[in-house]
Amino acid sequence: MSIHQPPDDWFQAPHGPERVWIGLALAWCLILFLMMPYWHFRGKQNSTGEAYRTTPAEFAERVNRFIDANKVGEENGVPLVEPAPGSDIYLAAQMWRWYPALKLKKDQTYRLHVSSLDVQHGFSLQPMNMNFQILPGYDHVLTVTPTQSGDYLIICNEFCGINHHLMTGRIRVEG
Amino acid sequence: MSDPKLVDRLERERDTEPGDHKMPGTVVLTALLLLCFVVYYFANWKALADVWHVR
Amino acid sequence: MTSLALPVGNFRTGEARTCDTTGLPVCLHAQRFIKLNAVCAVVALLVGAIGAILLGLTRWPAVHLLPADWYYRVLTLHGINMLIFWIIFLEIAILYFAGTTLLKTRLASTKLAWTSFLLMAVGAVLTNITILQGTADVMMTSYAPLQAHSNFYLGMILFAVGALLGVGNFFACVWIARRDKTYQGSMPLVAFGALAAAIIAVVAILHGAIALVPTWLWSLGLMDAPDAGWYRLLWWGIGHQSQQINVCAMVSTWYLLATLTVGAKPLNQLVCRSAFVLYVLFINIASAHHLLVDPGVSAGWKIWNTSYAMYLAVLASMIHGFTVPAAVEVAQRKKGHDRGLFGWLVKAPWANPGFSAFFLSLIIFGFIGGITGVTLGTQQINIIAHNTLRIPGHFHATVVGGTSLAFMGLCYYVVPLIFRREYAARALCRLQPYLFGIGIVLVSIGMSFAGSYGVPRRHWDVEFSGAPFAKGFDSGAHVMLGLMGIGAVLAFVGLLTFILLTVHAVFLGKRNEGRAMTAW
Amino acid sequence: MHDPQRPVPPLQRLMDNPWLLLLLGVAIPFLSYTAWGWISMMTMAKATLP
Repeated sequence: MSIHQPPDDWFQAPHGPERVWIGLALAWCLILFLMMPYWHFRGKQNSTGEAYRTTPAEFAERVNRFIDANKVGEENGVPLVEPAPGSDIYLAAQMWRWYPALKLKKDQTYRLHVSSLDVQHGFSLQPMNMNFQILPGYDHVLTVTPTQSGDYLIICNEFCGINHHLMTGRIRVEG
Repeated sequence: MSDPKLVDRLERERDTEPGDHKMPGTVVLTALLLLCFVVYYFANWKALADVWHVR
Repeated sequence: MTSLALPVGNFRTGEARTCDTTGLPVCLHAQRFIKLNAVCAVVALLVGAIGAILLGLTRWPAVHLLPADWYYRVLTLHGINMLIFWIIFLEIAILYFAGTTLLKTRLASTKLAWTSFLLMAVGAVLTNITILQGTADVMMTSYAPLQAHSNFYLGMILFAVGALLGVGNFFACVWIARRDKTYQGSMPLVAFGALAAAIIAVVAILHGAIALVPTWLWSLGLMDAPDAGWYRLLWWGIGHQSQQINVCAMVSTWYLLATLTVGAKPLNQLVCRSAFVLYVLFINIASAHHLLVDPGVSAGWKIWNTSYAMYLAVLASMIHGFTVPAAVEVAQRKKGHDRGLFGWLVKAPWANPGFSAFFLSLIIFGFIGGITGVTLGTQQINIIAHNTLRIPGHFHATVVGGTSLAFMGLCYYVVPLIFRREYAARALCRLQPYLFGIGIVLVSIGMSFAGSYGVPRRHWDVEFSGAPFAKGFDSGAHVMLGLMGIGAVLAFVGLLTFILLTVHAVFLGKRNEGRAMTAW
Repeated sequence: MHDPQRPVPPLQRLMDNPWLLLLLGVAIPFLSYTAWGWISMMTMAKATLP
């Protein structure tokens, strides 16, 4: 009885359908367990959480130097930057903008450094729907390879103050 | 449960008499759950495989 | 009223009564605190419910009710009242019940219970006032370095300390029950589930203290801002753990309601108890799934912890997902409802709101909440889910469709048995779990699929009007958000019905002292 | 009420011991989640910003 003390000999192995179900559930949990290590080694989408300690001031300086070296224009008031394929590229999250706008080449790999200059932000690439957490003090490195060309929107999906919904940015991928 | 005697009776009864219970309905229900689980889970891996590569 | 003979147990004269319906002993001190905590829980539920409808109507793009500042304010209010205050007040009430009635012991300390209750109540009021004053628009998570007024953190700390004292009282009850041998060997299954919830609560509240005390000092200007990553790690140590308390309390409630409504008994105590032990040992490390796309924590840490150390806690939930309906099926078949595969289910007491709430909770939690939760908590899949509406889609199926609905079912017994008042408008009571259940299913499904389109959570305007770069979401996402809005209206009506019926029953319901409660 | 002839299995002993469960229930998540996560964050290298 669930609300009374159980009989003395309650310690009994399960049997019948209950036993079968436990076996099945255990097998399924093993499959679930193996999927993550499997994808870690064989899959193409893994955020390993590679990160380095930094400060907002240091990171802002690096972003500005990156913009100065690679700027090719401006889009909606935001500098547009075209870095060399394979290079380290920088993106700052700040109340309430993603800075700068990036122009990348399809099927080329970049080391994208993202950090916040103030509070926590969420990097959300749309309509691709890829999401990463961006923290101040953490240089979050994403080694990305855009596999489709087109114009992509970066939105912020971590609440960061009243104008959170205005915080958008651009990644343009050319084929 | 308005009958107080029911509780007394239940309390005196043993928990489980091995082997005398049938639960085919539950087996079907949980099998359905496992099926939905497998489908939804692997559909998500499929969706993930379509996005940009990232390490 | 109170039976002449003192109930079995270690009660002193005049300290306990025998329940007229179940024959179980009820400690009168514990009864008072069950009532006080349950009343506060329902008040928090009402505050959260008003928030819920305002939010639902704002995120339904066709309505878009609130302005941005009030949207975030109400979202903070809704999250904290629903996920923390409503749930934890009721859980402390459950611990008073399980720690005394089921263990046949008296309440360990009335003073401790008063201190606990007052701290929780003051903390809850202080936090809510601070939010409504507009100085704490930081969401429930209050991620540092986004800062709220210091009273917000102080209120949360007071509440957490109060809850910890309530949990301490439960452990003290277990202590004196063992000392006085009011139970021997193994405690009843529902009490064991409550014990599991209490252990998890200790883990949660300790993390809350480590996260919030430095944050409070920072908000007073006495310390530097806590590190953002460190804060997330510690905060989720309370943020998700508190939801694991829900899971344990909900599963215990399932077993309890299965017994009360159809006389179901656990098939195998070893299986049920093992599943609770798996929760105690492993479910708490699962909080790591909030940090799956975070910088700074290693892949090894993420995989080990989110696999719940080989998904042992998922296994536990899958076990409960079998044993609970199986117990119902066996009990029903014994009563002669033995036709075909599902005759037992068709003939179940669907007009008893205790049963319908319990069984709908089981189905919603398992089929929607459980499946989505495990999937979202997979390290790599989290990339396409983190901070999208898929996350609230998931937890509205677990915490709302699962836990809250089960707790509503519980209230249909707590009010007659503890407050000893009968619900009026019985037809409406019978309807209520369905109204709420269907509403919340629509909310969950709408949110989940809108999130699959990439729609973010905690976001006032998914059209991004006025932003430098803007492109709204597909029409499919809007259909899903509409579904969510309709579901929110239905669920709100169901919730308000529950609150009104319960408040009416508690204060004006017909007394049933001296006789068994009117059967549902 | 327990039959002294029947030895109590170790797993049942664990389940019947709330204090041991409390100890393990607090220690395991603290070591696996909190301490390990904390160490992981503290040992993070400094960014080499040229």
